[in-house]
Amino acid sequence: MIERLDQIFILLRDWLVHFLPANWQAVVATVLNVVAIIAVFPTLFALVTVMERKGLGRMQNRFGPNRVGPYGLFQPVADGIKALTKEDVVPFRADTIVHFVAPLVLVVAVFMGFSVLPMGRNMVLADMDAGLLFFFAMGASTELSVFMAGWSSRNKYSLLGAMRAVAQMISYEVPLLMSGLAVVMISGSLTLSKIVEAQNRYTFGLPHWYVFTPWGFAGLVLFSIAAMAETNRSPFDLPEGESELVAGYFTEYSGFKFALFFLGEYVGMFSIAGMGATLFLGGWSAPLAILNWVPSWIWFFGKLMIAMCLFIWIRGTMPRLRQDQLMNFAWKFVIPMTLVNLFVAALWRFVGPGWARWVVCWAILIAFYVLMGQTILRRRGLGPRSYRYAE
Amino acid sequence: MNPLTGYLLVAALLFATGLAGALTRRNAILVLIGIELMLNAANLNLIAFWRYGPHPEALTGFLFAIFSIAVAAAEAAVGLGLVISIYRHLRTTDLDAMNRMKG
Amino acid sequence: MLGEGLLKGLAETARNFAGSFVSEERLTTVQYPEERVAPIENTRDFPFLVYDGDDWHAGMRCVACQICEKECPPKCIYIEKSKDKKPDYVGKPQIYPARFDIDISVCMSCQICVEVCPFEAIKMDTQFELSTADRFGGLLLDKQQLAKSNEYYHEIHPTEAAEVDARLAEEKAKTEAKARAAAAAAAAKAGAPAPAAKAAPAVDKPAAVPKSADLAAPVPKPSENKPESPAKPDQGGAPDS
Amino acid sequence: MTPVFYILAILTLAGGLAAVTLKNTVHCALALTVAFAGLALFFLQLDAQFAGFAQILIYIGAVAILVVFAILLTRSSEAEASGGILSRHWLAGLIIAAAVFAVLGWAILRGAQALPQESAVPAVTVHQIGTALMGRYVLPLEIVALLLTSALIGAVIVAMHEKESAK
Repeated sequence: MIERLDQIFILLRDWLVHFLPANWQAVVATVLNVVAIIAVFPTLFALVTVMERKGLGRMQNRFGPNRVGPYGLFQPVADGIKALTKEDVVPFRADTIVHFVAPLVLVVAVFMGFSVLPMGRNMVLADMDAGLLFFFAMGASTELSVFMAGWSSRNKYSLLGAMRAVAQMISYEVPLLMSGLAVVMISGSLTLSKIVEAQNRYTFGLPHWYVFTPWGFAGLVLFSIAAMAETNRSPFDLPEGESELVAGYFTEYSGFKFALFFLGEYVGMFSIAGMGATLFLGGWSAPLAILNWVPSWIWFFGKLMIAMCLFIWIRGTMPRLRQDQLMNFAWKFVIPMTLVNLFVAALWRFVGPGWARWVVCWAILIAFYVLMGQTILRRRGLGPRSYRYAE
Repeated sequence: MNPLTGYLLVAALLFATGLAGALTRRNAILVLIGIELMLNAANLNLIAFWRYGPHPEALTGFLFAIFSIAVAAAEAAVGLGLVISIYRHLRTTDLDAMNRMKG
Repeated sequence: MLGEGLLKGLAETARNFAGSFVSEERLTTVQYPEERVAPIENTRDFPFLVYDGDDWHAGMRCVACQICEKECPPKCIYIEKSKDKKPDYVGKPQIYPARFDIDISVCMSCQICVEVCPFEAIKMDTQFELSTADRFGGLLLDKQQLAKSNEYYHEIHPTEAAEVDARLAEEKAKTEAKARAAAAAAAAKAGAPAPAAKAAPAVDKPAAVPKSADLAAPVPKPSENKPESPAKPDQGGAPDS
Repeated sequence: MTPVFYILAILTLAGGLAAVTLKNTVHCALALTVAFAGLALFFLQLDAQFAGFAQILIYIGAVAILVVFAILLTRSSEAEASGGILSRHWLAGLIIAAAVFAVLGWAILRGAQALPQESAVPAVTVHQIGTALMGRYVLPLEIVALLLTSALIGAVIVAMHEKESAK
């Protein structure tokens, strides 16, 4: 029964498919998988938008949206209707074709990333040999759509937003990839299901998640920072900073295309949060051995939602960085730290089991963290700011 | 038609397109684009030969293509850096205008 | 230590998040249509016309002098004078506005009309729920929509209204005293004691009013705000004579 | 030859052709990415998954963006509109390109009979690629790593502002 529940979606799909002739079954099964992904994540997007607005409200000591439906739960429906009924305005001098294609490229690339994420036991659309590489390749192609949107709008805010976005995404893609690389080094595989399997082991009922190792913890922190920058989330939301650039690269989009950008952004956050959960938090594996009876997909989506809450929490807390701070932070702090982390991961692998590697790895990581925090950042103006006229 | 011949023809056509672009355009960046196309055509050749070659398990052509991609990325970075540096110096990316060796 | 501030900030927002569920006093906002924050007394948005008594038309203080129309910076006031007259709050017959419109889509709530009005006839309202489906006609308020009673004025701006009432009462007393003095002078001249109705002398003997006004002019005026106001009704009345 | 091959060939060649012929430089760069994407799909069709994904990651994710950045930094999309797009020696270039294609095509068609026919799909895992890179091809790998490092430093130095010369 419990196993049934764990595999309920697989069983449901197979049951639906078995009505069809044999040579259709494989195709229809794939189509059903794709449909499931396309249905689930936009629904989650709707839920998360209302969650975000309510959460941010609470952090600012006010109620969030609470008018549409019970507790404001139908707010995304109202938002959706509003977005869809708006007039689709294309600027007169815009590059019509590129302007039209940009949101589609974004949404397609973002959804492609889900095809390799294992969302539960046996629940992966395409368990590719080079799954991680595919995921990052798809993540990289969203940059182009951002540029296309900004450039084709013929608007200085859009272009500035696009330039910022592309520079930021290129800079933070390096630490994103390299912090993921540490996991690949340890697990010895680019296949995401194998990475999850490697973490789905327990000693004394506690899981072998990579986040509980020194390099894994540092990797997760660095991965989260890079992921936030990669998805243009606050505090790295310079490309769409409302107070500076209206809406950045999608200033000139309205109606459905704007909704697509919005959707693409959030779904990109889900995919990168799912990737973070898969790499460091054991994907669909349970946090305690005694909780193994809970269906695996609940754990995956639970971890995803926790990551989203973290995103929202950080958005409610941090002010926006300045452009030079952003770049300095990436190239002078995050990337060196990921390099150190790679080294530490290698050390972890070759020192072998025992308490020695714990001490050595933690010591190296903390030493570098303190060193960089104390010297480099402070000298480069990233530390606490000194005010010349105020105070 | 032999499958390998098809790939080789496509690669040759792409190479010729890239070459034509590199030789006929005035803009330095477009010349670089042409060079990128030529490199990619060569990569297609390498992969195709690996796939239909006698020893695919040796991975020779495959890894050659991977190295070629890495080298091409380095080439693009340096080439575009040069173009930007020249633009800063001469205020143009027109290759016909870059006819002096004195700065 | 690097990142210390970030953690402090995160703790602060977390405290706010949790606190907003348990302690009501943390919440700075109210649920607007149902709950409202009591307005601050000096709140103002758009002008309205004050009337005394129960009948808005009879009690309207405005005499269509058009000063506010001229002074209005965005020119959102439109006044047409009436042909006939009606008695004002002291009982003197005055022109009244046949048409008095304010386009509140143009009005910028500067309160200059209130500052310049010699009759305390136009005041600032606090009513802000003015949205309408018709943005041209719906936001052009006519004099009936603009007319609000003095009681309403007391309700929204009690301190200011009390001051205004005191000033008006003082003026009214002065005018009556003046009228009585004029009546007494006329009675002395005619030899007929005439404790007539308050309005009667002004109507019957318009010529006497300017004279009495000249006499009354040197009388010291306690009201600092509007030193000219007692003279003005007389000037308004003088051209009719 | 499958229909998929023809579709991919048309996509790639159209992209390539557009990349060298279009007037607006940014359009050229975008057409270039179409050609890159077509080639990546070609690699996937040739069972070279890893190479295909690397192609997307490096070419579409990095090189195309780099080209676009260079175009915007040099404002060559605006400069293009004023003069012609072709250089002085365009005719010679075209003839050379045509000649090269003629030679290549002749060679390919001549050698078509000698080429191997359809062969079995090579089962290559990422693990094998990694072992090969770390074993037999470790020297090229190190050289590429050195090259990339020097290219990184070189590109930074070339594009850096010359502060000393300004004084």
